[in-house]
Amino acid sequence: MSMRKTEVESEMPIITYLEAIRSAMCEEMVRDDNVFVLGEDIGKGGVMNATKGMRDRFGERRVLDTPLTESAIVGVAIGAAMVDMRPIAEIQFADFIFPATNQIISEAAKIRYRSNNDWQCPIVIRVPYGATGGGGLYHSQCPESVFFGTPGLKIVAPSTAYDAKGLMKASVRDDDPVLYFEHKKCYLYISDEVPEEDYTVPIGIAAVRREGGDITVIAYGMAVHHALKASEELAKEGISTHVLDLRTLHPLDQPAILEAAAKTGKILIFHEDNKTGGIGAEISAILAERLLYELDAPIMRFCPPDIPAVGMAPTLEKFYLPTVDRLKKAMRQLAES
Amino acid sequence: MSMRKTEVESEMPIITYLEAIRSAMCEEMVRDDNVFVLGEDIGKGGVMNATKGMRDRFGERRVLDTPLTESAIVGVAIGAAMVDMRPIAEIQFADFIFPATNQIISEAAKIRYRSNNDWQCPIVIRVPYGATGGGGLYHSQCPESVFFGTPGLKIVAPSTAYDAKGLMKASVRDDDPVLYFEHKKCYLYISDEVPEEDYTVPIGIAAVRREGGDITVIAYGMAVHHALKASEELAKEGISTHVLDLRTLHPLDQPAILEAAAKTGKILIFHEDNKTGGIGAEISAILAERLLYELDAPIMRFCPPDIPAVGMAPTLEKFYLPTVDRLKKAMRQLAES
Amino acid sequence: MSLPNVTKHRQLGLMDDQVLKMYSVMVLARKFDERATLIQRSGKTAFHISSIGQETAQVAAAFALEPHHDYFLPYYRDYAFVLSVGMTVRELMLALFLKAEDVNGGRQMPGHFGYRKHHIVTASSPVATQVLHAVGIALTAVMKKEDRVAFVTFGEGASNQGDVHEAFNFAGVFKLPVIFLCENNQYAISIPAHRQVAGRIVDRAAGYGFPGVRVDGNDALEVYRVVREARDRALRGAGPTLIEAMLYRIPPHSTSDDDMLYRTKEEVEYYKEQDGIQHFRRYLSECGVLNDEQDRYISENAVREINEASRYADQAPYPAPEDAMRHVYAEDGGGV
Amino acid sequence: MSLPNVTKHRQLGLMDDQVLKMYSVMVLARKFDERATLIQRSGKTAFHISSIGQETAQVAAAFALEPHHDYFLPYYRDYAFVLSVGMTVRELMLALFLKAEDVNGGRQMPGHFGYRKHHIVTASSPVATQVLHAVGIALTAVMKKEDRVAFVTFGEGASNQGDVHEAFNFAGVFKLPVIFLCENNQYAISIPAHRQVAGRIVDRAAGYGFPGVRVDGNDALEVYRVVREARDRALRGAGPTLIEAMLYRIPPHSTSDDDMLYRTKEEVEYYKEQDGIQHFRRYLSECGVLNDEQDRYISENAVREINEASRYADQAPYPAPEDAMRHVYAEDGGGV
Ligand SMILES: Cc1ncc(C[n+]2csc(CCOP(=O)(O)OP(=O)(O)O)c2C)c(N)n1
Ligand SMILES: Cc1ncc(C[n+]2csc(CCOP(=O)(O)OP(=O)(O)O)c2C)c(N)n1
Ligand SMILES: [Mg+2]
Ligand SMILES: [Mg+2]
Repeated sequence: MSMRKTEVESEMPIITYLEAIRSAMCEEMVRDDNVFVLGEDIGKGGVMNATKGMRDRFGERRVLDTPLTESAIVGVAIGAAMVDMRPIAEIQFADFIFPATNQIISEAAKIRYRSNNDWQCPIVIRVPYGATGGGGLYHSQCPESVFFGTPGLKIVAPSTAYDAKGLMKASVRDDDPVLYFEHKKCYLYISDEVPEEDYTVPIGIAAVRREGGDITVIAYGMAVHHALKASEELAKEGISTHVLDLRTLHPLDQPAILEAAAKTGKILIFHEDNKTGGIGAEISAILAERLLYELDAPIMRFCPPDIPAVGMAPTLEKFYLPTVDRLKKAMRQLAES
Repeated sequence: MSMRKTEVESEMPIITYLEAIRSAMCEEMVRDDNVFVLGEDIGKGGVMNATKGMRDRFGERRVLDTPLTESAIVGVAIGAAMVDMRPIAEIQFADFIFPATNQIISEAAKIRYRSNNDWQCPIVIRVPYGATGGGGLYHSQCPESVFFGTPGLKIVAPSTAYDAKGLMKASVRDDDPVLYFEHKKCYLYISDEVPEEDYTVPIGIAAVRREGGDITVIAYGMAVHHALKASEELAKEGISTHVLDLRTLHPLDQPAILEAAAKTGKILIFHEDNKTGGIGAEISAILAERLLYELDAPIMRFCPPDIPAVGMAPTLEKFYLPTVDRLKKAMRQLAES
Repeated sequence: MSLPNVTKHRQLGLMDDQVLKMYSVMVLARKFDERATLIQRSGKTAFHISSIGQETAQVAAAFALEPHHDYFLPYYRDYAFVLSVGMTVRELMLALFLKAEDVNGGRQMPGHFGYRKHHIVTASSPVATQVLHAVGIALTAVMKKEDRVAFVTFGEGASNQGDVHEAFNFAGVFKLPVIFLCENNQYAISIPAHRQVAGRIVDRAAGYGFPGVRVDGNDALEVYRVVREARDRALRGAGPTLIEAMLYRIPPHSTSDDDMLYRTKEEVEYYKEQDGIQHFRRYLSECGVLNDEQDRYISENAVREINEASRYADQAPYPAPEDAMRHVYAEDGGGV
Repeated sequence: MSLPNVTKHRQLGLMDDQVLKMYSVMVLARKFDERATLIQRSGKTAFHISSIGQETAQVAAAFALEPHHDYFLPYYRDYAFVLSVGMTVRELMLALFLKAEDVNGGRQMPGHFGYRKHHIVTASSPVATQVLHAVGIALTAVMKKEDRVAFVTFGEGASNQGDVHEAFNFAGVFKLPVIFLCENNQYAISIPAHRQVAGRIVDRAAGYGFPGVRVDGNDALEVYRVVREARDRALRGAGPTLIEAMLYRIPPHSTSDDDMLYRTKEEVEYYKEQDGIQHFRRYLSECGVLNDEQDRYISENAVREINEASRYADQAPYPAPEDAMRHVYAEDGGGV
C-alpha cells in the first residue's frame, strides 16, 4: 500500500516505514554524537530489524544491547538524557512497556515540571505496537491510552514512511520525552516517498489524508490505511470521506480535529486500541465540548471490543481485528444517518 | 460534610469514610479466613490509619507488613488470590502505584481471560488518591485514568462512608480484580450513616445524589461533595442540579449516565484528575454517541489543567485544585447556555 | 567404567521405574519438540518456542516435586516439565494448534502454560512476573499451614527483571517455601549471559540470606538431588532456595529467530554433544535399568503418542469467533 | 587516649582545614535540621523530613567526591550531603518555605533535592527511581570518556525496589563508574530493617560481581575512605561499588510520623549516644584541630546563617499562582 501517488518527475526514493525509522535514527546519530540507541537485542538488528546494520556502523557503545530490563532501559536513558545525551530507547514489544511505567510517568514526564525547568529529559522511547496477526495477547497490544493524557509526555504515532522518518527526527531533537508508537503492521506493509534531504515532521500537527464532504474519519497508525482503503471503495458508492491522520496523539492537534470534523459534521473515530478509555474518547469529548452545534450525527467510535487483546487462534484474531469491510459498514451507516 | 440527612428515628451510627473502609475490611476478615491485608506499614495502622488496630485483632500474618516494593505487594497478592485467598493490598499512596503497573495490567487484568476461565484473580488493591493539601506533586495524584479502560479490571471510587463500606465488601467478594480508589480527603472529612448489619453496594451501579432539572453534574469521589455543595448554593439562585455519583468507574454504569444526562440535556463532568484522557472523556464520548439528540448544550468538563499534579506551595495548590466557587461558575455558565 | 554397589539414583531414593519414567518423559519431550518444529516449518502452525537442551533439568526437577500438590510456575520452555507434572502431549498439541479444546481456548501463544487441574499456574509473556506469583502461593501455603512448595522457573535473562529481586527479598524476609530455578541456557535471544548478567546468578541468593546452588543442568540426578533438598528445606520452614541450572539452548530462540546472527554452528555443535538425555540414557544402560529394546519401545511409544495427538489436534475445531468475548470477567458478574 | 604520629585524616590525605570544613557542615546540617523541625512545629511550614543521625556519613561521602564535577543523586534525607556539594542554607530554607525563588519554584516537597548548577539531579518521591538515573549518567561519562562518577544514595527500604536490582545489574555488566550508597538507618517508616531486608544489603553486591563494603556511618573518616576508594575504582574503569553505611534514624520518619508506635524511647536514646558528629568533634579535639573556641565559632556561624536564611525565606514571596502552568514542556515548544 503506498500513500503518496508517485508523480512522473519525482525522484524521491520509495522506502518502507521500517527503513524510514532506521534511516532517521542513523541520520540523527551522524548529525549528533549525543544520539544513541539502546534496547534488548538491538545489536543484532532487533527482533524486528529496526536497527539492522547499525551496530556495524556506529559501534556497540552507541547501539547498546541492554540486559532484559525495561525499567532499566528507560531509567538509564533518562539519566543519560539529563546530562545532555539524546537516547532512543527501544521497548521490544509495546506489550512489555509496563515494567517501565514508573520511570515514564513518575520520572520522564515530570522532570522538567518538578524541577521548575532546571532539568529536562529529552528521551525517545520506541514502542512497536499493534497486531500483525499471529501475535496473540501479548505481542499485539495497543497500550497508548495508558500513557495518553500524561502531562509532560509527547506521543507520536506515524502512519507513513514519510512521517515515520520526519517524526523520528523531530522526536530526537525535541527537548521533552517522546513516546514513539510505531505500528508493527506498517513496518513492511507501508512504503512511500521519502526525501533524501533532512526534514522533520512537526510534533503536534495532524494531516488531512483525503478530502471529502460526507463523513470524517479520524484515525492514526495502521488504521489510517484501512480508512483510506475504505474511503476509496465507498467513493464508488458515492460516499465522500474526509480522512484525518492524527500523527501526534499527545498533545492532540485540536484545531485540525475541529476543522476536519466541521467539514462534514459526521464523525467516525477509528483506532485499534480498545474503545473504552481510548484516545477516541478524548477526541469525541473535545468535539462534544467545542463543536456540538455543528454535528449532524452522533460521534461514532469504531474500535475493537473491550477485551484484553487479540486471541492467538485465527478465528479469534479475525473476530477482534478491524477489517475494511466492517469499517465500511460503520462508515456507510454514518453517512446514511 | 454529611451525605444523608439523619432521620429522627434513625439508629444508624454515623462513621467516617476511613472507619467505613476499616470496618469493612475487619468484617470481611471475620467472615472469611481467606481475606487478609498486606502493604507497607499497615501493621502500625498504615500511614493514614486505615488499618489501625487490625494487627492487634487479626495478628501479623493476616495484617502483613511487606517490604517497600509495590510490584511485590501486588504480585504476591495475585499469587495468593490464584490459590483462593482474598488479599486486600494497600498501595501507600496512589502516586506509588506505578511500579506495580505491569502486575496490574499484564497479570491481574488478564489472568481469567488468557486462561480461558481456568484461573481467576480476586484481589482488591486499595489506592488512596487525590489531594488533601500539602501533598505536592507526588502525594496528591489521581492516576485512575491510567488503569481505566483496561478490560478485566474493575475500578470503584466511593464518595460516602456508606458506599466505602459497601463497595469494599463487594470488592472483596468479587471474583475479579478490583482497584479500590479511596479519596484521601474523604477519610475524615466525610461521615455518614452506615448500617450495623452486613450489606454490599453492587459494583457497576451509579447513584443519583440529588434530583434536579436544569443541569446534570457527573462526578466521583471528593468531587461529588463539591458538586453537592455547589448545587445547594446554586439552588438559591434558582438553578436546579441533578448530581450523579459514578461510584464505579470501570465498567461505567452506562444506563445511569444516559438517564442522568437525559434528565437535563446539559451536562458537566467534574473530576480531580487531569482533563485530557480522564474518565470524563469516556463519559462525554458515550453521551456524544448515544444521546446526542437530547443534548441542549455542549458537554462540559470541569477538571484541573493538564499539568503534572498539584504544586506544593499554597499559591500553586489553590490555583490547581477545583473549588466550589469555580465549580459554581462553570455550572452557572452551563445553566445559562 | 565400574559401577558402584548401589546406583546413584537408588542412593537418592529413586526406584528403577522412576528413573525409567524420567527418561521416558525426556524422550517424549524431545520428540514432541522436534515434531512441533517440523509442524511449524510445514506452515501448519505459526510459532514454536523450543525446550531442546533443557529437558533433562526440567524432568529431574519435576520428579523431585509433588504433582497435583505443589504449585508449579513454569516458563515458556518448560515442555518437559509440564509433561512431567501431568500435562499430556495431546494437551500440548491442542495449544500448539490453537484449538478450542486447548485449556486456554487457543487464546495464548504455545508455551504459555497453565492448567489448574495440574496445579500449573497460568503464564503470560512478560518475563519474570510469575516469580512474584510463586511467592504469593508460598505465602498462602504458610498461612494455611499446608505442606507444599511453590516452584518457579525463569531464564537467566529474565532473572534481571526487578520483580525477581522483589520476589527474592519478600521470600527471604518471610522464609517462604518457594524454589527458584533459573534455567541458565546462556542466551536471552541474542544476548550471551556474560553481557546480560553481572556476576553469577547463583551468588545472588546469599544477598537475601538463603542458599544458592549451581548445578549442571545436563546431570539429571544432580538436579533431582538439589531440588529435592530445596523442597525439604522449604517444608522444614527453612525458606527459599535459588538453583541455577547450567544449560545450553540448542535451537534458535524461537521459530522466528536466526541464531547464526550471534553465535556459531561450532558452538552449538559442541553443546549438542553434552546432551543430558544421552548422558542419562548411558547412565541407565550402565546401571542395567535400560536396555536397547526398552529404549526402542520408549521411543516408539513417544512417537505414537505424538502422532495421535497431532492428528487429533490438527482436526480439532478452532474456537468460535465470538468466544473471544467471553471470560473478561466472571460470567455471573463475579460479584455478590 | 594516645595519638598516632600521623593523624588518621592526614593518612587519608585530608588536610586539617578540610576536616574542619567537614565538621562545620555537619554542625550546620544538624542545626538546620533542628530549626526546620521547630519551624514546622510552629505551623509556618507543612512538612519536614529529617536527616538527624545521618549527617556524618553524608558529609564524609561528599568530601570524597568532586563537587560540580561528579553527579549527585541524593535522596530526601541528604541535607548534609547537599550542603557539602554546594547548596546553601538559604536555598534549603527557600525549599522548606516553598517560595518562588526555590530552584524548584516551591513545587516540590522539601527534601526533594535537585540543582543543575550543583550537579544535584532532580528527585521525585517514588523511592529508588534515581538509582537507574545514576547508572545512565555513569554510562554517559564512559561514552564521553569523562573522568567522573555518579553517586547515588537510597534507604535500606528503597533498596528492595526492582529498579535497584536492575541498576546493579546494568552497572555491573558495563562496569560503570557509579557509587551506590545505601544509608541503612534501620527503619523504613515503621518497618525495622530485619523485617524489610532479607540477608544483608552489602552482600548483594557480590551477586553482581562488584565489591560491597559495609561501614559504620558514624565514623566519618571510614566513610570518607571507602567512598574515596570506590571513586578511585570507578575512575580506573573497575566498575561500581556498593556501600552500606550503618546508621540510625534518630527522629521519627517525618513530621507526620509517630515513631513511638513501633520503637522505644530507650532504643532511640541508645543511638543518640552514638552520634557521629560528637565522635568526630572528639576526634578533632584530640588531634588538636579543633578547640572549644573554634567550635563555638562554628556553631554561632551556623546559627547566624540559619537565622538569616530563615528570615529571608520566610519573607520571600510564594510563586505566582499561574506559574503552575509553566514548564510542563519546554517553553519554546521544545521542538525543531
Ligand atoms: C518483559 C519482557 N521483555 C521482553 C520480552 C521479549 N523476550 C521474550 S523471551 C526473551 C529472552 C528471554 O531470555 P531468558 O530469560 O534467558 O530465557 P530463554 O529464552 O533463554 O529461555 C525476550 C527478550 C518479554 N517476553 N518480556
Ligand atoms: C515507591 C514508593 N513507595 C512508598 C513510598 C512511601 N515512603 C516514603 S519514605 C518510605 C520509607 C523509606 O525507607 P528507607 O528507604 O529505609 O529510607 P528512610 O526513610 O529510612 O531514610 C516510604 C514507604 C515512596 N516514597 N515510594
Ligand atoms: Mg536464556
Ligand atoms: Mg531506612
